[in-house]
Amino acid sequence: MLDFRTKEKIIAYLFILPSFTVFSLFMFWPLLRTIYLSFFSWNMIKPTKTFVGFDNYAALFKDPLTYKVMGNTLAYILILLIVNCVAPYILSFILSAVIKRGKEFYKSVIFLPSVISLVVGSILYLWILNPISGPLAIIAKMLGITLPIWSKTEGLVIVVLSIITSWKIFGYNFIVILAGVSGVSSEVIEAAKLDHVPLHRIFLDIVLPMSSATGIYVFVMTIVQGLQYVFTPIKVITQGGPDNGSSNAIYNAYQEAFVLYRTGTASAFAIVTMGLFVLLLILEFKFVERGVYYEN
Amino acid sequence: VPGSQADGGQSAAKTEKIRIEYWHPNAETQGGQTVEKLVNDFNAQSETVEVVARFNPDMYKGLLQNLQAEVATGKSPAVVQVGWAFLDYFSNNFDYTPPQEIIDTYFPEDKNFIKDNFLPNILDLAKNKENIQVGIPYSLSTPVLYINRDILREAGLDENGPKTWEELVAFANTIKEKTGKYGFYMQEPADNWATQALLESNGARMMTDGKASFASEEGIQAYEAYADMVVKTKSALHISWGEGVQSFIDGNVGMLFTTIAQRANVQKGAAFDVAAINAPSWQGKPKRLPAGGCFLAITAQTEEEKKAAWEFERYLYSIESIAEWTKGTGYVPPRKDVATAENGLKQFLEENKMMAAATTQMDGVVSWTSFPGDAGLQAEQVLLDTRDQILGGKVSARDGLVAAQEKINQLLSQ
Amino acid sequence: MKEIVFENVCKHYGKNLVVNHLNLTIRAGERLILLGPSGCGKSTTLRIISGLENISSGKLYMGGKCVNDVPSGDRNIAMVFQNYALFPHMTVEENITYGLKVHKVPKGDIEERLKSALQMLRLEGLEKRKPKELSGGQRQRVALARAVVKRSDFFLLDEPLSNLDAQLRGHARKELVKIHEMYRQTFVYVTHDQVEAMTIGDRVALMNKGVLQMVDTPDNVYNRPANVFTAKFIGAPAANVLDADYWENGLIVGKQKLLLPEMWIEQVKKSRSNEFAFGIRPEHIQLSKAPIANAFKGRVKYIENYGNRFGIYFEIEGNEIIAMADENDLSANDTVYFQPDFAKIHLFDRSTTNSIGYPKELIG
Amino acid sequence: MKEIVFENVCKHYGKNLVVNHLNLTIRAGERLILLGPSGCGKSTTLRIISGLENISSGKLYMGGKCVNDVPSGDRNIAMVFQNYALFPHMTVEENITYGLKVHKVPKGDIEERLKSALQMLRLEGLEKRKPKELSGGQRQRVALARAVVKRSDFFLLDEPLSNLDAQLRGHARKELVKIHEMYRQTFVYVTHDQVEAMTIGDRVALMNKGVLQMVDTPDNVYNRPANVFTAKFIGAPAANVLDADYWENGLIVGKQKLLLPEMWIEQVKKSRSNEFAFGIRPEHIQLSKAPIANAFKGRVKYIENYGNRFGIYFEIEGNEIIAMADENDLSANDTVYFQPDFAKIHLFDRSTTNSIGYPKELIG
Amino acid sequence: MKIRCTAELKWHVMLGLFVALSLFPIVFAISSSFKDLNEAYQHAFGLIPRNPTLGNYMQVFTRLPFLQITGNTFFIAASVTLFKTITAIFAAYAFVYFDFKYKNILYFVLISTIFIPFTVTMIPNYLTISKLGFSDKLLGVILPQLSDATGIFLIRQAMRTIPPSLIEVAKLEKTGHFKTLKDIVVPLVKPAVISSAILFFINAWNEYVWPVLILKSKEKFTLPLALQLFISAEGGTDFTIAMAVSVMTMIIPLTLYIIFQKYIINTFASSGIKG
Ligand SMILES: Nc1ncnc2c1ncn2[C@@H]1O[C@H](COP(=O)(O)OP(=O)(O)OP(=O)(O)O)[C@@H](O)[C@H]1O
Ligand SMILES: Nc1ncnc2c1ncn2[C@@H]1O[C@H](COP(=O)(O)OP(=O)(O)OP(=O)(O)O)[C@@H](O)[C@H]1O
Ligand SMILES: O=P(O)(O)OC[C@H](O)CO
Ligand SMILES: [Mg+2]
Ligand SMILES: [Mg+2]
Repeated sequence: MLDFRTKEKIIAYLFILPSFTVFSLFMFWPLLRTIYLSFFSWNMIKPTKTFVGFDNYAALFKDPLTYKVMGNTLAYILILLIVNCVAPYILSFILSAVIKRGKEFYKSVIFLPSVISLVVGSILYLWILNPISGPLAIIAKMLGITLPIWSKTEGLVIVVLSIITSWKIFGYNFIVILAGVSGVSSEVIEAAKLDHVPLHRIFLDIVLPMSSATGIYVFVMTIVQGLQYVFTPIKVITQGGPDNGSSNAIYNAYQEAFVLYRTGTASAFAIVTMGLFVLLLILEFKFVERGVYYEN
Repeated sequence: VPGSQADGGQSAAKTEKIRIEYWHPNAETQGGQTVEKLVNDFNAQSETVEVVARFNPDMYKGLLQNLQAEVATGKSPAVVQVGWAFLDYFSNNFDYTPPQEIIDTYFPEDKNFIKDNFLPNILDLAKNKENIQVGIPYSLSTPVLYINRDILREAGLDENGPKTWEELVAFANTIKEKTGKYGFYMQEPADNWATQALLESNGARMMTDGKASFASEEGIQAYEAYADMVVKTKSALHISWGEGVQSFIDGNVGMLFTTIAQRANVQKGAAFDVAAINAPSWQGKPKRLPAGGCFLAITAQTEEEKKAAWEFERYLYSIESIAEWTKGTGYVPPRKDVATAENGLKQFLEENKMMAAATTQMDGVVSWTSFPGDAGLQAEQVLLDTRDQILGGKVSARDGLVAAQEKINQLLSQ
Repeated sequence: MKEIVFENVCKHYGKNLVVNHLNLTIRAGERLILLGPSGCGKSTTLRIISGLENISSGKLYMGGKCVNDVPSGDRNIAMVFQNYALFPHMTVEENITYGLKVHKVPKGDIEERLKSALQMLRLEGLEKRKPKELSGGQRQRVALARAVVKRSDFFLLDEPLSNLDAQLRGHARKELVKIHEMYRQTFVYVTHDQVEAMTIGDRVALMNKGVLQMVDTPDNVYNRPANVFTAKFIGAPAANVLDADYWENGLIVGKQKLLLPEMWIEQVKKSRSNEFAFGIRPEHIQLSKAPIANAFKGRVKYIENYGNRFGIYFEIEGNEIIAMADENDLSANDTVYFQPDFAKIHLFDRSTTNSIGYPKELIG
Repeated sequence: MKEIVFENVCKHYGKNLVVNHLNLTIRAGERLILLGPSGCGKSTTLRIISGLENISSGKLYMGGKCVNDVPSGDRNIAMVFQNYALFPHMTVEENITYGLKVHKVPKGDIEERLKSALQMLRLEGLEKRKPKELSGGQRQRVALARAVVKRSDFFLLDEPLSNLDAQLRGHARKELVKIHEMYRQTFVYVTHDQVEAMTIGDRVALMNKGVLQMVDTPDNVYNRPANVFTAKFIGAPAANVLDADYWENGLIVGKQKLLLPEMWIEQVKKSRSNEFAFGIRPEHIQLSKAPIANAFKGRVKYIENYGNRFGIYFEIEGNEIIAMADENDLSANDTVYFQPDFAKIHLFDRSTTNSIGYPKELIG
Repeated sequence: MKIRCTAELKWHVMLGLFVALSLFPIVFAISSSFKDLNEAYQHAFGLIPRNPTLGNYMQVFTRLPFLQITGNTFFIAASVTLFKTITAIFAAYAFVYFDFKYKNILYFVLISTIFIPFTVTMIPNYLTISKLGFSDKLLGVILPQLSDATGIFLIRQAMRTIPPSLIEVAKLEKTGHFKTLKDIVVPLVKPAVISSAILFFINAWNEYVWPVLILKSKEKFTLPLALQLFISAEGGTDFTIAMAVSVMTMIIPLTLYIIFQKYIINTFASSGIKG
């Protein structure tokens, strides 16, 4: 007879096992391979791989492109965070605490774009936002405004691609956050309302911290998934251009690997990217988690 | 005619046909249906071979990407459609069999098929640096100039369009002044195909003796003329390919310089008086137009498959098939006789005047330069980035090209 | 100024009528105790005052103006929630001072109020704890402290001491009264504790199933209950109420008869009814082992020891009756005689259950 | 069989020692009341028994075997949580029957237990409601019902009636005792209500700051408190305890002296101390307006009316003392004389605060 | 009441504008799918087609085994969703309610995989899938998508907000882990479970890069792949047909969402555990 604590442990491992199995096969193993490849110069098919040690990494850190791409990545992250984390948070608060009528309508409608693929979204927006002849341009023309050619304007291109991506992410993040926000006990909000606490303070001091478990999820996912999502419009619309002005870490790794066929460099880049992200996660665990409120 | 080997092949086929894969990037809008038809017809008439066609999205790059992955697993399709730009990379990295080798081994009756049916300059397009015939040209495209005659007329210009780049610049500027619309758009995909046409027609060369040489005075001058339209007079558009074509089709741009492969798309969508004319030349200089399109390469691994691959190719290169193919895609046929044959394209070409723009400039066709070696693709990317820099007004054409050339040569020498 | 007036207020939850045509004036600065059985609508009434619950119909006035449409934050209310509603992510200290900080009360002032509230509720040393690290009673005290530091016009307390021990409860009760005496807020206090009701309340409002039963001073509610419900609800153990018919100057219970004194006979006659409910509180019953005249005779069923007193349960004509006594020499199955103190009995009309009133001699 | 034994049990939260070397035997089938000030460790003790809290050190035996390593589910416990812990997504009915369904109790049986629990706790009609549609008291009753339907060996109740009105509380209390009498579970009951403690408990265990103070019958805890804390904690209002020095057969309080009867003198001498704390309960004080011999003299400060009784606060030599009376003819500033009933006084050693014991004449 | 109304009106105007903007592309897509190419180019802005045509849809249906493709996509999306949701629930439960060695490290490692760009895993996974013999098989599309920690992450976060006393009640009842999960934990974290499932479904439904690599024959295609058939850089995109395919790509997730919308939104609204 096993004592019950051991039994519990076995059950725990069994519960994790299915996930762990697929992860080992399709995540950890490829990851190890990629790490291995990052030390070679190779194009994926040549019979010989040349071992180059840390050259790929060294080259990366020397290449100004790396910094440009990382800078872009940061810009994407910032915009995505504002549009897809902060904004839906505020919106869910407004819907759950401020507005009385029409909630249901907004809740269901705002989610709709989320179901659409970004390939579709990209094609659509390429048309709609065509600065010469798209619907938006037509309206602008009527108002006497000439739209900038965003797909070729550095900086602006990042903003527009982020908006296209946000169009898809926003609704989903919104309902997830809404779930978190509605999980905040109404009595607690009432207690604050009684104190005549202004809405924005209720939001910042009570709703935000109390729903922060969800908030953290959305925060992390906005960064991670946001960047992966942005990949599609980049690929469909700009291919990283103009002059790498819209490339981000994910797209750049893709470009290195599948456009330029530099497997080693691509691997090294992907590993560095991941390293940065994991660092972010560690920081998140170290600092942000402290402020997160959990019941257990 | 059949030798003992062919016998063996046939008896084997009685029991089961040999299956081979044919990889292509032809979307439904670009010959996908024709591929399907040709493959079905072939399968119906062949007793030995069963071809399975696989569509690869994202054009030749996408195809190569998938091929890369497939080869990594140790497998390979039998016939692949390779874009000209990847000729060098393909021949350097993939295991292929020159078709003549297969013919010589198994199909003595086809011994002269290639020589007889293809012009030498066309065949040369599919030769690599080592002069090996990597595959056989399958489709050819050249850049042509699409014009919106309504706009030209509105601007008081010759509705037959410009003949030279010098005229084109003047046209574009006039259109801008007179109509407020953009005069000109030159395609901006992820390659330098059209740029090559622009520069080389002015006497520059993308490469000389294995080194980049586009930043010659001629090259710079040509590029400057183009860049000035975009940056200075703002009469030309600097925008992504899709948006640019869209803008031409919905009547916001006077002239569009892009591949003949867009013909069907332009023709279907445009609601104005649209025409396609020969690519402009530079005053007094010969045109040099890079060949677009693709060749078919045989990547079959087993002898059986190689044989089957050729059987299939032979079918695809028949006059009827090539005619079918051209109709479905808008490419220029690579094979002799097709244009004039009754069972070929005679009638089709008469009805589709826009095709003439391409078929009548085949004498100017040169191979599409791809930078050699492992760093070739990277070099290509450098030139693309330079394009954005110049057209974005960040650097002058001169500085941009010179810097790019230097950088590319450095890459190539590694 | 700080008066609260309910005018025909109703509150439905779906089909459930939870507050039923409530008409009640809570005077400015008074301490009103809200009493009633569990689920009768007390918390709902408080929540209506605080504006956290909308009124289904009727009007609510506070400080003279109709506040039906005034949001809760503008009503200047401090409230202790029955389930505390502490901010789980804030420490005790933060919970208590949060409202003050939002309103930019000067730092020193906050410090001081915090300190006195912590002291008053014996929460010193727990300042840095989160609610989940507190015991039930400690949480309740934090909730109370949070309301106490706020100096508002209206003070609503929903069973604020239910999880405290008797000593602490007594102490807190006194402190609350002190605070009230100082600031004279309008106090509405829900409690189940009779002692609390009697000691804190200027007046007591008693509800049942959403209907207001009686509003009066603790003394009157106790001694002059307006109806059977009030009589039975106030006082622990509950008042005994037995069916009794009036017949020839006396009350008939089962087969026994008790002659009424003159003053009651008059009162009974005024009521024009013969069917009554006869009420008497356990502490107003004197039992005797020896037979006495004009008394009911019963049999002891069992006895409960309350530490300082005894509850004696006995039976008369099928009715179980309880009497309280400081001393006890009875045991089960003893025969007892019981003569009520006629100055302390209550008579209710059996059909309306309303009191028939008291002889003027008693009211004096 | 169903005995619970604590052997030197300690429980820390971080540095906080919440249960301090607890040694306690809860007899099989008895009803033990756990009393103590808010935050003293009562809930923690219950949670230790239930196995929801790990013991930091010491051993816990249930039914004769050490259960330190037995998971909660195997301890056969029914428990009412202080904060109810109702499943918010289940209806009242589902909440109550969930455990039974898990254990595949036959359908009919479940029905029946549900019905009787609903009836006992007056929850009929609320079966289909979700917890958030219930009043505070109703939620508490559901929590109680959920534990009641479970027929387990151990029954732990953490202030199960704190949010109920007196009538309902009295009723529920009786029903609980009935159930216990039927099934004889080992009952551990946390309450703040003295009446509850006295009526329900076979024995009372009193804790303070994690330390067990006294375990004995309600009667002894009330009448023979083991220490000052017990004396002061039990009884409401609290027992009066004043510093008193023994000197020449009497107790000196301030400048006044009270002669002790012989039996107490003997007891005092046995204790070998001269410095005492002198305890007397409010209800054991008889006040007289007229001077009497061998009495303390004091001054009335104020009077509280508890409905059925009066609390009279007066002062003797700087000590505030409260006396309970059924009737009252005193008013503030009156001079009163107070002679304790010597059979009801308590003497504690002032340094240890422990009782010096009682004269054998009183123990009888 | 009036004051509140106007204050609210302001919000409604803003929200209305926002909703209109975010819905415009969808309406635009639907409208374009009923236009002919010419009209799409010349009157892009006209939301109501002048000459509505079903031509685009007919083309799609004649050119592709569309039902089959839709079926494939659904099968893949449903399998991925089911597997991921269920395993995530179990894993999250283990991480919240059990104590075991290396728990935090294990969790951290699993969660870190969220940060692995798909480009890293693409080729090695392709090799694995080929070795397993799953290329050009739906299973080959499904398998690698199963390794996704986002569900574990979200559901674990949600589980951590359940008041511990509820689980304690179950513990006392000796409810057993499966039952506790099913009866108590899952109902209480339903919003998180549903959000993960929605996310999984939508992502698997729209997944494009991976199926492109795995699927070769048209009968095995998924909808996003079918869409690619009408998009070509060189031949130009057949915009109206692409829009018809797009609309058909959206249709199932949209319908599913509209059918379950009430349920989903209600779940979210009523999630107040402590409410
Ligand atoms: N997680 C924790 N961390 C630190 N201290 C805690 C924690 N939980 C409880 N305590 C402290 O332990 C002590 C005992 O708590 P417990 O809940 O047992 O008290 P209690 O006797 O039930 O009180 P009450 O009557 O107020 O419910 C309290 O002082 C409390 O503050
Ligand atoms: N959301 C709801 N839906 C339906 N009925 C409700 C709802 N909330 C409360 N009720 C009912 O309204 C009645 C009044 O509730 P309220 O909370 O005011 O009672 P209370 O007097 O405070 O009781 P307690 O002393 O038990 O706290 C109760 O019977 C309760 O069941
Ligand atoms: O003619 P195509 O279709 O091969 O295209 C040629 C070049 O790729 C266009 O950039
Ligand atoms: Mg209540
Ligand atoms: Mg407790």
